[in-house]
Amino acid sequence: MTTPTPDTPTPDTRRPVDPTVRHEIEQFLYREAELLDDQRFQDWLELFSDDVHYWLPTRVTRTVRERSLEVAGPDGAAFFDDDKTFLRGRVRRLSSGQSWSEEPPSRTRRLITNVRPVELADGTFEVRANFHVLRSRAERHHDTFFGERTDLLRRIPREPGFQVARRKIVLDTTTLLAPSISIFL
Amino acid sequence: MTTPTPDTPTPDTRRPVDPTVRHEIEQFLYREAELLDDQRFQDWLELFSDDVHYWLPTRVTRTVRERSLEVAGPDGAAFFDDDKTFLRGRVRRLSSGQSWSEEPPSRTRRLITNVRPVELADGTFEVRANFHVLRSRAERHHDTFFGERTDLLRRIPREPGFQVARRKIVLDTTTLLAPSISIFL
Amino acid sequence: MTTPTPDTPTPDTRRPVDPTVRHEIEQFLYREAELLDDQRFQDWLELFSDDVHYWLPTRVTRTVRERSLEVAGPDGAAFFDDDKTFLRGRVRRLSSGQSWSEEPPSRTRRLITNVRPVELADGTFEVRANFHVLRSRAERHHDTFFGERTDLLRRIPREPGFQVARRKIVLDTTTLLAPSISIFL
Amino acid sequence: MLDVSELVQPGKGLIHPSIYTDPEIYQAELEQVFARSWLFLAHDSQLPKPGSFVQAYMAEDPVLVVRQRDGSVKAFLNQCRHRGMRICRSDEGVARAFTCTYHGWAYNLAGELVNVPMQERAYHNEIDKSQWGPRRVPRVHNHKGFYFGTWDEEAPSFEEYLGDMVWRLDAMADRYDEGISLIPGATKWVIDCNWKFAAEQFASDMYHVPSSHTSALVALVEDPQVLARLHELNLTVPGRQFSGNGHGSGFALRPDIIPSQSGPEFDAWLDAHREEIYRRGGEQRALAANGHNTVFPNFSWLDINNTMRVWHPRGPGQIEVWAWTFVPRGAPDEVRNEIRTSTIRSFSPAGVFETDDGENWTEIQQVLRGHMARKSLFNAQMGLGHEKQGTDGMPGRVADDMYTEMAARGMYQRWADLMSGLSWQQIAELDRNRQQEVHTA
Amino acid sequence: MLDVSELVQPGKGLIHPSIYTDPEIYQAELEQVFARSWLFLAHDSQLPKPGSFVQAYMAEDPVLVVRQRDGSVKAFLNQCRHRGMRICRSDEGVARAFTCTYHGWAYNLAGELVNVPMQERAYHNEIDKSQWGPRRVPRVHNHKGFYFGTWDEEAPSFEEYLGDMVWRLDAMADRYDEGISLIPGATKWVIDCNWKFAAEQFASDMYHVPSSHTSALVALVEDPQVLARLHELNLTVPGRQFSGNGHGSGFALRPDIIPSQSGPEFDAWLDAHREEIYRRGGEQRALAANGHNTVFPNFSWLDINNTMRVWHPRGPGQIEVWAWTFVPRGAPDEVRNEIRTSTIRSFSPAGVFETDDGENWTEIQQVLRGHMARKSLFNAQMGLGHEKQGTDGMPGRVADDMYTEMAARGMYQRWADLMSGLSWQQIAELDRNRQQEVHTA
Amino acid sequence: MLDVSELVQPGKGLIHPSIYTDPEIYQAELEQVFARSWLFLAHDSQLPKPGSFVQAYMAEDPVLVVRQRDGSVKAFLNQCRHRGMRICRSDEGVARAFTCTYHGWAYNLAGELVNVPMQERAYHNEIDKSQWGPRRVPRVHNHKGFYFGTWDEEAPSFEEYLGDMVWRLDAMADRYDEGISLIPGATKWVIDCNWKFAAEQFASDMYHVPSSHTSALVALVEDPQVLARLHELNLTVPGRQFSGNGHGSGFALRPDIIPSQSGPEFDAWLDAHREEIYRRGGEQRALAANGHNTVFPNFSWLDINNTMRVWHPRGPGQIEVWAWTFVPRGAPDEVRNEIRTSTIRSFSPAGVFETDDGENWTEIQQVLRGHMARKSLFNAQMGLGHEKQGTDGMPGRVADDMYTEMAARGMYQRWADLMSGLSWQQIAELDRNRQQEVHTA
Ligand code: FES
Ligand code: FES
Ligand code: FES
Ligand SMILES: [Fe+3]
Ligand SMILES: [Fe+3]
Ligand SMILES: [Fe+3]
Repeated sequence: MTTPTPDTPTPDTRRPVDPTVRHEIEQFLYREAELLDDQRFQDWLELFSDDVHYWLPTRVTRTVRERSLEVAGPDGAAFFDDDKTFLRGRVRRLSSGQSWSEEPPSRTRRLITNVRPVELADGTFEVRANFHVLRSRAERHHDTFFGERTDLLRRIPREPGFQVARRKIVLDTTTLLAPSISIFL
Repeated sequence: MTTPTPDTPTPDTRRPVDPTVRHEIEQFLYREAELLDDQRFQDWLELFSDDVHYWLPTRVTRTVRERSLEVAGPDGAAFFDDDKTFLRGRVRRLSSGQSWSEEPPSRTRRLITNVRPVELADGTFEVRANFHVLRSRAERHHDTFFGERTDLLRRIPREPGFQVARRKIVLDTTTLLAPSISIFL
Repeated sequence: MTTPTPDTPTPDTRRPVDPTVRHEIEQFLYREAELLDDQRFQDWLELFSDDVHYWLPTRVTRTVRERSLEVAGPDGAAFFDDDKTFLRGRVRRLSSGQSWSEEPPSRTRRLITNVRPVELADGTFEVRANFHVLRSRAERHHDTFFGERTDLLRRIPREPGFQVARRKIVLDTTTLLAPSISIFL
Repeated sequence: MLDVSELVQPGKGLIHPSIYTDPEIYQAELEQVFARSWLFLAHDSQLPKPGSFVQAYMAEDPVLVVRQRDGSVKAFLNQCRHRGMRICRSDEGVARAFTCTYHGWAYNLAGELVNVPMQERAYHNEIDKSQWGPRRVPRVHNHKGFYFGTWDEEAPSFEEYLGDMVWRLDAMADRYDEGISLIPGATKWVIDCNWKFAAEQFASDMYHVPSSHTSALVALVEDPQVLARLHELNLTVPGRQFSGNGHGSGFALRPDIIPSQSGPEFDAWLDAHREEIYRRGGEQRALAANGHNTVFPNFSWLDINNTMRVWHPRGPGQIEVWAWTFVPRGAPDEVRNEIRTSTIRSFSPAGVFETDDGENWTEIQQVLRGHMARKSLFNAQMGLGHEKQGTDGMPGRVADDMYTEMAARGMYQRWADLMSGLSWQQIAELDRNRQQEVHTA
Repeated sequence: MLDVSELVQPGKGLIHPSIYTDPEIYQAELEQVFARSWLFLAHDSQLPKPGSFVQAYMAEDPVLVVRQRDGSVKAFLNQCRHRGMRICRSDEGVARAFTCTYHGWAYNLAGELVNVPMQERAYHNEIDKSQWGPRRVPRVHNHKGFYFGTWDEEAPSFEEYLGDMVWRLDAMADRYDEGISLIPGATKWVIDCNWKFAAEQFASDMYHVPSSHTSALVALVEDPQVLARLHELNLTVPGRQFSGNGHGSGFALRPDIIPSQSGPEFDAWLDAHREEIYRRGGEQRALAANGHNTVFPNFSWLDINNTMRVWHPRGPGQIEVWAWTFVPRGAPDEVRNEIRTSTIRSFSPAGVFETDDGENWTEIQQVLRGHMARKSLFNAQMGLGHEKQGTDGMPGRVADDMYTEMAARGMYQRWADLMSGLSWQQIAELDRNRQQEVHTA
Repeated sequence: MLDVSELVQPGKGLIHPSIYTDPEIYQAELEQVFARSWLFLAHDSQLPKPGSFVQAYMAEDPVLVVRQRDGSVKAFLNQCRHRGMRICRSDEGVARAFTCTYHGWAYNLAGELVNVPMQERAYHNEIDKSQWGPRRVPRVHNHKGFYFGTWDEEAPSFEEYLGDMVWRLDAMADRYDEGISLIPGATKWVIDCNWKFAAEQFASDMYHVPSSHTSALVALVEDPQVLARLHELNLTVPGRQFSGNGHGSGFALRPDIIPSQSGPEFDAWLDAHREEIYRRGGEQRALAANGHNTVFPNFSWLDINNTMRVWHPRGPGQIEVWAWTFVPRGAPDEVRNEIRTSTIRSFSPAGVFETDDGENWTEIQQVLRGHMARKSLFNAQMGLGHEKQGTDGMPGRVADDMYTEMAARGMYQRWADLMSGLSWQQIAELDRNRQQEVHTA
């Protein structure tokens, strides 16, 4: 396939969602972004399932013909390739008061747009969304991260109603024009 | 509290809104943005209640521990701290043909995203939303403003259905990387 | 009128849409953006009617008084002024493997926000939306395009339910701060 | 004065890439090349009535070009002499006068300082307003509706400066009895490359078309066979190249002035005006009006694509392109519109030809960040030693093919002469001698 | 040493714009102007308790200004001497000590190196910690709650440096028995212009108000008649301008200290404190406290608008403005708040006055990209030859009008003296002679 | 030639910060340091088959590194000699040939110009294609799968250039019978700091770990007691530092090669291959393979974190980091994957160690905008006078502790020698003499 998205079930098993479900999913993603922008990392962590895979592969410039090789595979280089345990470790670090790249903390703003949920055969939801994360830190340092996220969401019987079971982030840059990704995307 | 938002009622008095109300509120905010991008300032002014407080406090870089002091308080420095009367004055100025920083006018585009409305006990709505305002002026000058707005919206019995009774804007920058904020946010 | 939008029917013939229609229209626009970001140009082409007018006029800096002359008219300079036939030609070119400005391909991300649909008397929809298109190419080249699109959408009896019959794009810049627009907006 | 003799060696067809990157060389270019040459300011049709003005640039200097009440056109630096504020911040418009926003000094359409607030109280009436108007462009010349200006009192007349290139310029500017007019609105964009890459290509480079623009033809033509024929034609059609006074032009020898590449409407219109066109410029010239052109240093156009533009330098590594579409003044709307759209689609930032040119130039400039890259001489030897004089009786130095870099070498020669600080007289002298070395075809 | 004698000619009121754009001149300014002058660091009210600190800048150098346990204030370069890491990365706060994040060297509130990790293992106890603390600001002076510092051991005392400008500074700093305090929080923003445009305007330019700020009055006043009257008043009210030691100030002669422009609350408060204010500074001075002021090189304030700021240079083409609102320390909340909001609305990045100043300065800087633009002398001749000494018995060089550029010429004179590398003694000498040329009013 | 003798004084452990900011020094570095040294190009595993290529950089110069049909590897400047277009714009891929998009000149895998369009018509068959290929990297050396190249014909052989550092390089490169391979894909990012901060830290700085990376351990370890023990260990574990030919390395003396820090899978695999590892490099060396390393000027790796990288300079104030993860070529997928993830999580732009390094370097660079900051000497005196020769019989200059800046001083010494324009022979001479001053442990 020629698009930077994970392999997915065949179309017929993918059903569009109605406005209400779309509303719920968007509010869930907005809430997640809010927790990060408010630096409430512990609360944020709870939005992810224990078996979550949080992944941001690297990307290279190749010809149209070789475009399928543009985004690194599961065995390739990545910026993030975390399980829940390590996400916990990152959050511990950010709360340590000694994570210098975030102490003093960055100021971030997450624009989550073009939310495109589909319901899969097993009742989970695959949600593709575009993001533009703006980061300001120290006096005048400015970074910007943009690309697409493909989340796998599961319904849960309690607030806030969903859990992220899988997140694949694809940046639209190859060389990262930032000194670090000391935040979450 | 550790987040740059105004003090708000206790959770139990905050109710999520249904898709329809969310739709109405978003369209209201989009309409407001449209009036500004179209430079229809008089019409824009009518969207604000006579007792509106339009506020953009300053922000500093502090440690995580002192993060609650990051955004200036009501008695601190601000970029905007207006009542309806002064908003009227600003609009008069922008219509004077002599407000040089906006004459010729800037070209602006407001991206309003992550709209998160909750209904308060008194039937008003507190709406947090992220914004990214892009500004182009003169030949090649470019500014960008991003952050979060927290609005208090009141239902009104006439078009467009709501009024802004309070707006708190928090930018994600400390030093403003622009020569001026000669526009509204 | 003083706003950079095409002449439109008188207000009374313009009806707001309900949440469901708005949902359908947004998902349609998101799908369109996805096809472009995924470089599926052939599929993208099918979203446009055979009589489509795809137009991006130029813009100049003028005083508030002369603001109605800011955006070039139908007989003026433009960045795009295409019919369906030429859009097909562009797509052929992009698939040729020799369109050097897109070979290797750019990486693009389209943020479509502030979607404001209204239903017209004839059952078509006029949709104004804000866009911020981020483009990364080669090693570190970065461009950003932002402004407003005004689409005329027609219902069609088959997937995806709509067709673009007219698109007017207005950038918020005068001098384009990019070496080319080798992508679609 | 910088010694550039090592940097460009036109006689050997060698170019040292540092001329595209060195900040000192760039500042010297502003002084020696742009402040001494004739630069395009505006076209008649941009200034319809008294008070009509456009802001133009002479290199990096903003100037106001204003239609005077007597119908003449004057130009002056868009800079207030009090504290340097930009006098007018609109791109274009109609004005009765210009008032500086900072302290209110006011200027008339000719750029004369006519009012100083509180002249008595603040200046004790001691300010000599005649001395403090913005810097005027001392020489503005109207060539058939095209206004050119220069800061240099010593520069030769525009005609002398143009030399034999007038034969090419008038093929575009003087083609119709009613003249030409510009489609309203300039298209402006920014490319991160040195201005000479663009100016040189439009002066001398037909050679890049088959490689750079293959995909453009794919966009224009659906039928693969037609496509193949067109590509073949590109490689086989005979052509000529002109070089003189740093200017350059190349074109094919076509059997007819149609097809025009714009479409049937324009073809029909041209067909109806063939006699008029031949009468004005001669048939040979009319048929030759299908190529690329640069008037030194930075004014270029493409006859058959109806686009003309200025490559404004913006530092050693950036240009601003200001492009206009030209149409026969007399043409009906459907013809104007056909030309307008075909030009937009081929030569504009989204044009299927133009986008690929920009990609080349930006990558060249990027690579020149490298230290070794900046030491590698470029090869401009195509057709070296095969220059000709007056091929087919065309005026000036005309090579018997369009696939040559003679005009590039000529452009860099003129550039080097100016950069070396030679007087206009010395340059003319040298050029005469250089001419003689070239045999007549 | 750069020769700037051709660039600024205060005696003739001429300025060569290259002083606003040349990178070499800028680097020389950092060394000759900013590293030798007294620069504003902080105000008492920013450092409430022991350990309170703010990061300030001396031109481009970050310094930590810290309240010591003994109540004094010390300042030192915010740069670790090991590998140059910024010692403290918070804008402000309260600290017990400062520890460098890179390798953990630790400093006390006075900026003394007090701990080096593994001093024995890694340094064999051979490092002399007393030698490796961050560079101290050797001279810090507290003028009525305003802390100024200089790197220059040779510089005159702050009082001598200030000279007669103390009359103007104290009109603001020493106005009330309880002194003043700053509204918490600095407002910081970036303008793409040379620092001298801002500093000069606040030193010398009342003249731009009627033209630049017409629309600000429109915002403040609804009634057209009142508006017209105000505008008329601007043009007719008498005023004075002071110039000395490079500093400058201009102000109107007003009949009373109220109205204050902040509003009724402050007016009432001032009315109640009139006697106190007159007693402290004298009635003449109290009435004069309504103008613009710059202490050379980059500290400015507006008395009546209650705003003070530093214009931090950030390259030849950029400044960072750091602005604060000052209020009477003793004033009740409603007064503080009225002043706070009125200042925010008039002088801040969104202030109806301030936005238009920025527009002027950025456009001036943009135009100076041009080669001819950089060669056009600016006119600073307003009031040239009409300088006066001690008008109305005011101390120092005081012109009998506020619409003059005497203070601008004085500022550029001081700038030129410093840039020429003259010693402070030589400068004092020269200034004495220059004084004598001016007749007393 | 710039005189840098005042700027770096290795003998005194003093560094003048202008070497991190001065644009002239930077341009001289490109010429004197990077164009003369051996630079890392690529690793075998990146070029699996004939025609496989990657674009690499030698400082700011883009080069194509290509696997030839005969299995050898060649490298050439990615710049067309006609007008300088980047020949190939893909980061990597497989090619049969390379065709320039601008005018179609075509090159074979060896970088030879093999086709020029219209060679007869346009060039009259007079172009000597053998003379106009892109600039070749004249010397490419394959050291156990690591390809290094240099532009300098005079430079010593790679082995000689490496000197005793080979002992450290092979501890990584030659550790396993099957060798190592890279995880597919480079991780590239940009840090606004001078390249020497990064290169020096990886050559010489174990000292920053306890302070800079405390929070990294918090991420890796949940149990506070274990955390405390680890921190304690950092301060007490003995270690060594190597310095030679400008290269540097530091490491702890560990009791065993496991735990590996990657996890149980890799530990088990190492356990099973212990004998092989000891046999190849010797036990002492195997145990030492746990530190930081820099091959002068800008190739670094961390043995135990399985990351290697090049610090590409991008102006005095910016670098591009290109990082790869290396794994035993023979290892099974679960081992490869365990190493891959552990490296990503610790050393990458989002790695819990790496993010804090970047913060330090960017802040150092920011502060150096200051004029006084650029005049404050840095202290590189750690372990000065305690240098040792061949501690524990390790080859070359080896200090008896890892907490020293001996290697930093060595790196700046080599830097100064090259910047001074000394010949390679003179440098070797000097180094021999310097060696003798150091006593053997
Ligand atoms: S700058 Fe134009 S009037 Fe002062
Ligand atoms: S840089 Fe501050 S301790 Fe090393
Ligand atoms: S630049 Fe490569 S062929 Fe012309
Ligand atoms: Fe072309
Ligand atoms: Fe002002
Ligand atoms: Fe580190």
